[in-house]
Amino acid sequence: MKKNASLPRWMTDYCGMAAVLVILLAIFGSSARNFFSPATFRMIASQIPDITILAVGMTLVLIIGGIDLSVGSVMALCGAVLGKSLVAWGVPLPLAIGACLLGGLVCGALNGLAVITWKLPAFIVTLGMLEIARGATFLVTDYRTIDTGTTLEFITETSFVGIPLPFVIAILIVALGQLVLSKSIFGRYLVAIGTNEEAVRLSGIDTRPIKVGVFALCGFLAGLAAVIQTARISSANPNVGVGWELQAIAAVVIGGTSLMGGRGSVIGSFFGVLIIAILSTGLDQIGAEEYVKRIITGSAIVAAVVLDYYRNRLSNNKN
Amino acid sequence: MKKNASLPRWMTDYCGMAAVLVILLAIFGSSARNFFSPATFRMIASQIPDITILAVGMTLVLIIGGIDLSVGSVMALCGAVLGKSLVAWGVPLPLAIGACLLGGLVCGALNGLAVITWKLPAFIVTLGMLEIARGATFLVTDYRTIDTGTTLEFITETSFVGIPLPFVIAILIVALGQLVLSKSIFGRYLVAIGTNEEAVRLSGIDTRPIKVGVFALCGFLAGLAAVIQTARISSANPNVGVGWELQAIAAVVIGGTSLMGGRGSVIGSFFGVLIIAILSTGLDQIGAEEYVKRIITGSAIVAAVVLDYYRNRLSNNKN
Amino acid sequence: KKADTGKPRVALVMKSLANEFFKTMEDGAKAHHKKNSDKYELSTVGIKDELDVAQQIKLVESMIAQQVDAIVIAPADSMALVAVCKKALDAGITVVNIDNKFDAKTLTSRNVQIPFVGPDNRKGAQLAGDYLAKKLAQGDKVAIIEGAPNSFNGIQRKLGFEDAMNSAGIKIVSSQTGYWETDRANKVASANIIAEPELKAILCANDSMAIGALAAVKSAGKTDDILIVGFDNIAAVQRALKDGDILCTVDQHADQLAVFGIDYALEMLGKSGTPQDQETAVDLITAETIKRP
Amino acid sequence: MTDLQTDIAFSLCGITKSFPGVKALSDVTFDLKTGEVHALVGENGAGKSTLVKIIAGIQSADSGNMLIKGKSYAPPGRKDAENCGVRIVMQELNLVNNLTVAENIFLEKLPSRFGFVDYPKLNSAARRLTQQVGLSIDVNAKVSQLGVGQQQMVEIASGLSQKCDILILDEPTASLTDKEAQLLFAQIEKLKTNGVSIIYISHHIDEIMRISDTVTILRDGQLVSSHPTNQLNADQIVSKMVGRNLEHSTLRHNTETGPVVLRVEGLTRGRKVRNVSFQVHRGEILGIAGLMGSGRTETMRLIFGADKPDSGKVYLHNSSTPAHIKNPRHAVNNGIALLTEDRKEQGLLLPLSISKNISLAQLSKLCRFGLIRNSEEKQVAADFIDKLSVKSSSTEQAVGNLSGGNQQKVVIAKWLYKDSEIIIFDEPTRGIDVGAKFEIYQMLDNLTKKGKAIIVVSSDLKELMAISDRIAVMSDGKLTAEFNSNDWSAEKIAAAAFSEYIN
Ligand SMILES: Nc1ncnc2c1ncn2[C@@H]1O[C@H](COP(=O)(O)OP(=O)(O)OP(=O)(O)O)[C@@H](O)[C@H]1O
Ligand SMILES: Nc1ncnc2c1ncn2[C@@H]1O[C@H](COP(=O)(O)OP(=O)(O)OP(=O)(O)O)[C@@H](O)[C@H]1O
Ligand SMILES: [Mg+2]
Ligand SMILES: [Mg+2]
Repeated sequence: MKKNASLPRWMTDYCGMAAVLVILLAIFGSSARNFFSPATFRMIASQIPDITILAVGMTLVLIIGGIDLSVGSVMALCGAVLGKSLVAWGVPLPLAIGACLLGGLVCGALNGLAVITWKLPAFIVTLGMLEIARGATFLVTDYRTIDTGTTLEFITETSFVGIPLPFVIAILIVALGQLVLSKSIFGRYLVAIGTNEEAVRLSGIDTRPIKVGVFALCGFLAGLAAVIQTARISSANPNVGVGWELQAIAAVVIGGTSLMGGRGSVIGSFFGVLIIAILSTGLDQIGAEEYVKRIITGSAIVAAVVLDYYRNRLSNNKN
Repeated sequence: MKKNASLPRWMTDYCGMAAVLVILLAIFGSSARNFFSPATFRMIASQIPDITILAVGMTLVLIIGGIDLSVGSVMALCGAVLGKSLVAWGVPLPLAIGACLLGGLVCGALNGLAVITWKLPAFIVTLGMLEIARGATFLVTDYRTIDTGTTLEFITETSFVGIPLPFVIAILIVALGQLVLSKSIFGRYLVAIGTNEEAVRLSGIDTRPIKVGVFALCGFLAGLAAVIQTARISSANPNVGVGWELQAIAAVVIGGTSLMGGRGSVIGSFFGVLIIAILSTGLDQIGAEEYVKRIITGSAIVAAVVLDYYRNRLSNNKN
Repeated sequence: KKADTGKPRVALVMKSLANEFFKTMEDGAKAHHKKNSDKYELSTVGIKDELDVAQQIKLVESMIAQQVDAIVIAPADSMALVAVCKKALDAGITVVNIDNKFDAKTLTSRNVQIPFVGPDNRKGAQLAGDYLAKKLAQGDKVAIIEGAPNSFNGIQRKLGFEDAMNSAGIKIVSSQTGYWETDRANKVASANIIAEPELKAILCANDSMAIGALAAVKSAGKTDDILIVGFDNIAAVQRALKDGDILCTVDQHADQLAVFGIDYALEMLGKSGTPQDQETAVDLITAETIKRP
Repeated sequence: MTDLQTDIAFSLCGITKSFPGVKALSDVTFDLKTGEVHALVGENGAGKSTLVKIIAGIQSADSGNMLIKGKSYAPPGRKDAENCGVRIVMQELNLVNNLTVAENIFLEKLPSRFGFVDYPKLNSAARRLTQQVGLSIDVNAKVSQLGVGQQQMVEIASGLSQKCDILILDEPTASLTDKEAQLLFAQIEKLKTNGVSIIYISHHIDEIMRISDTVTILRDGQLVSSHPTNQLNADQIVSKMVGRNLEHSTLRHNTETGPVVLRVEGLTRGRKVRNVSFQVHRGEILGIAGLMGSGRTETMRLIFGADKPDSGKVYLHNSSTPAHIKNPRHAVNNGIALLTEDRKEQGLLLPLSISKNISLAQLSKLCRFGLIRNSEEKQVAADFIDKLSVKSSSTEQAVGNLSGGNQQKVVIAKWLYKDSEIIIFDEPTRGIDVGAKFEIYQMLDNLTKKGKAIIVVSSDLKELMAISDRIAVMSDGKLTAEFNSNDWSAEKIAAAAFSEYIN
């Protein structure tokens, strides 16, 4: 009975999303020209790493019952720091990347510290950080795009057995994230805090460093996403990442993570990113009108979670 | 002792925010030219009604533990319906306004129905609606601003003892909202649902129509805000309201409403709107650089809730 | 590498599809394509707002993936799109730049040549500014409402306004961004009017913002004292122009902008050699020019 | 045993603690000897939980000091207390629903390798512990799938998971049936022989008499007495607790029952409730007995419409057509009330005031022109606080700040105010002190006199036999027997409760 119960669990968890993916691929494969070309998939592989990395951080934050609305702005700020250090200040590359990652870590840690020190809702703290980081980005870049030239191109051009480095990094982070979440003590505590923080605290565990850690990690990942994103567009754009927080949250929620905390999966989030990426690529390729795109994207977001509802019911009935 | 406990309660609830307001006024009064002119206050009175009305709806939704990210888009859609009916379809004014309000009500009710039918998180449902309503707005307006001419000007030009009609409406809605929240059965149920929905359900109260009602009300208020907003700029702009949902949430949270539900005040939200409006007017008047505006706005949002934390501590210690 | 039909495939990559100006541009292109459907195939794509550079890069990549013959692009960022356009060139695709000019330095540093076909926004703004200057006296005070920060066209228009004001000796008391939006501009304009009671004019970097500024002026009861200048000549300002509520705007023939680019791309497909930039017309629109049939 | 001095494992002196509006403890002093079971008794709100929370480092005292083995002890947090060898099983459940049983038991000390949880080790350790306390469930099951009683046992297992010198058990048996309680007592016995000192809180005086060595009695936050158990008898303990003598009017002989008002036929939901049929009359109290997890709560929830049955019908007021109860609202409209067993999760609005909790189910009665009359609402609450002697500072006190037993009284007040015809009480006296228990029995009796039909689900068999007119017994989802007051005995009922589990 134990085996029986765990196998379908695993399968139903992801097979719902896999089904959505297959449906999308079928629709676009038949309606968009050249959709099933290696170029399409190479393109998707080169485009999703940054949002995937953001989604991993967001998953962990949502699991503890938090939220991080600042990831888009923080990513822009980190990119700005990277671009500015490279181009204007002539900082050597490893140092510049270090500064970029550190910047993300610090922004995230500040979010976390504000949350625990004043017991504030993460929503409002990170909303504040969204504005502050964007302002700081404008300050650093003087509102101008910074052309990083070819310095960072090696990142997008390195590849392993044909798979571009950023995609490899993203996959590694997803795998690592899932492992940490489901097997490590840190991960278990995240789930526990998201479910019943008071109970965890009463068990004698100090939840505060864990919470700060998660926000810092989320910020750090935004820094990493910034490196990849800046490399991809060979420039640091001060307006990049506007609205990415909602996109990341949508992907994570489609992937089955609860906004109330306590339940979630990093692999699920990756599926969520894939679904959104394929939807948007497909709509672009069939040349849908903007209003059609909006309506379909909105409906698809809701439909994906509705599907999750029916999948849950189905798998519950089976038990 | 009872009297003693309730008087300071009332005062501390709003005096923290009143203090913030006074500080802001003092800062801008001394740094911006002509800040303390009747014109400034007339301007604020003419600009905040729409966001105030959105904030009232948002307060009620947050109190039941929900959220409505679609208010900005729904407002745009309602405005588009109003403009299009008036200009392109030649619908008589009262009917057009009716259609606008009904549109908001329907969008809100759809949000609510999706939430209760599939037990989905409001965040994701209204995120979907955000996209769908924006898409519908583009469809209705064909991406173009609709000039409503002088048809709606009477709304902004009517005034009672010097107070413009939209402001009067907003104040009425705030007062009514507060009354409903604190004195009516409906309002009590909202607080109860936000505190422990299961306990309410098991007390023999059907929570579903109440939840749908709140979302519908929030949508309806977005429609009302659309009327006022369209009248204010004499045109229906398809891109209006982007990001207003976050602005409304920020105002509501600054006003002391909990994002976790179960606690909130409509009057507090009004204070929150005032704080944000005066901050932004002041920054505009001193002609601050964009990056400064962003950083100050972000910090102010966080500072306002931090202040709330210390105010609570203070008033708890007094008891 | 022609498509199955043998017609060249042109991709129009827009900066935004959710904006009146770009919509007009797109409609113009579509109308042109309808008339010339025997000559080429057209697909239009765009991002949802002017901010999402990464998304636009995706679009170009996806056009490269679809192996189109020419890309006509209105880049959301004058630097960030250069690299991907170079990729398109390397893939043998003809690229024409419209609306928002690529940064010259970036182009040279990457050693690419992409022709720009379009109006000179700075010149257009200067036209409007000069017209306004004639209605004002030296030493008068005006305010500028800029487009979104980092927007190339926004900066050009601001510079054009400044050129005109400076040469007429008119004082710019405030210059803040309105993010191209009506409502934001409405608020900034209202604040300007109060902070500067002697304000004589507000120059807006597009017409949507001019509408917002007009509402602010009206609600302050200063319709007679403050002049408003816009840009783009959208449908929604026609009445205001006729009534004199808005002094003037600039028409850069949005409906033709993409068409110029497409024509140029089609022309280039047949040829080789170093393509040249091509400037298109900008016209001042005032109450008088409208009344003229 | 060595001399008296070293015999003292722990002592506290002059502990005082106030909350806004209440003095929970004043100047409490006592000693805990090594290897003894020290019972702590007192009425609801007497301050027992507050005291042990202070000892366990969960709350801090306003004044007073504590000594462990002669050394000064003032733990700033639970972890520090545990490092000093003090562990606690709290009165309220504090489990993480989304984690497994095993993870919950070892939450603070998950066995690990390189930061990753060592699941084989964790699960085998957890399995050992659950067997010890008699919990026969998969340790990989999520806690959210367990009933309240089982969750309580997980808490106990967690308390036993690490070695300690002082173990505090705050009402561990409140939702256990006899079977599990016996296993717990065996564990306590074992710990005692290993020299562990135990502080034991319970409202069951018979348990206290049986397992404790010393009894300390608290009343209104003050220590009344502290004596070896064998110097006292049960009546003396009770009268010291409540400060007066309780007259025993326990047994109920109300044979005058009216017509059938509720008839349940073939109610089924999965394996948990299987083909359950019974009926209740006007003016009657039907007791439902059974082992933990036998499906009693599930059955009541089905009748109330809180869950959907797979099949089965409910008839009301002798009608021949089944009532359509699809949700709790229908049930309440049809005159049915259910007091849930999990008051914290399903019964109360913890941050809201007592008055708002009491009025919730009956707000329309307090309304004029659609607006709630606050003064009336407070009056109603004040009446109930008086009637049920709820220990509180005012009608506006947040329910979350009340002691466990007083919270239970607020839930009862809510349904009394609603005044339904059929009232189902699921574990109504869970965590309620002896004095108040009798008040509640009295109240149940009064309700039947008013012609209400009452169902009481309880894990306390003695209680059921004292108050019921009939007792139905459930076993593994089936209703296996029904007894009248003249033909029941504890043995017969227990046999019926076990019947479905044997074979
Ligand atoms: N956090 C708090 N805020 C305010 N009052 C509190 C708080 N915690 C406990 N009290 C009050 O302190 C008193 C003692 O409560 P405590 O929980 O210790 O009682 P108890 O003896 O454990 O009762 P029970 O048998 O019902 O569990 C009660 O009157 C209670 O209302
Ligand atoms: N939400 C749930 N999900 C899965 N199983 C559950 C759930 N609630 C209860 N159960 C299980 O259903 C069975 C019946 O539980 P129920 O609570 O009805 O029993 P009970 O007789 O009232 O016992 P208890 O003394 O535990 O309240 C138990 O085995 C319990 O573990
Ligand atoms: Mg207690
Ligand atoms: Mg039960």
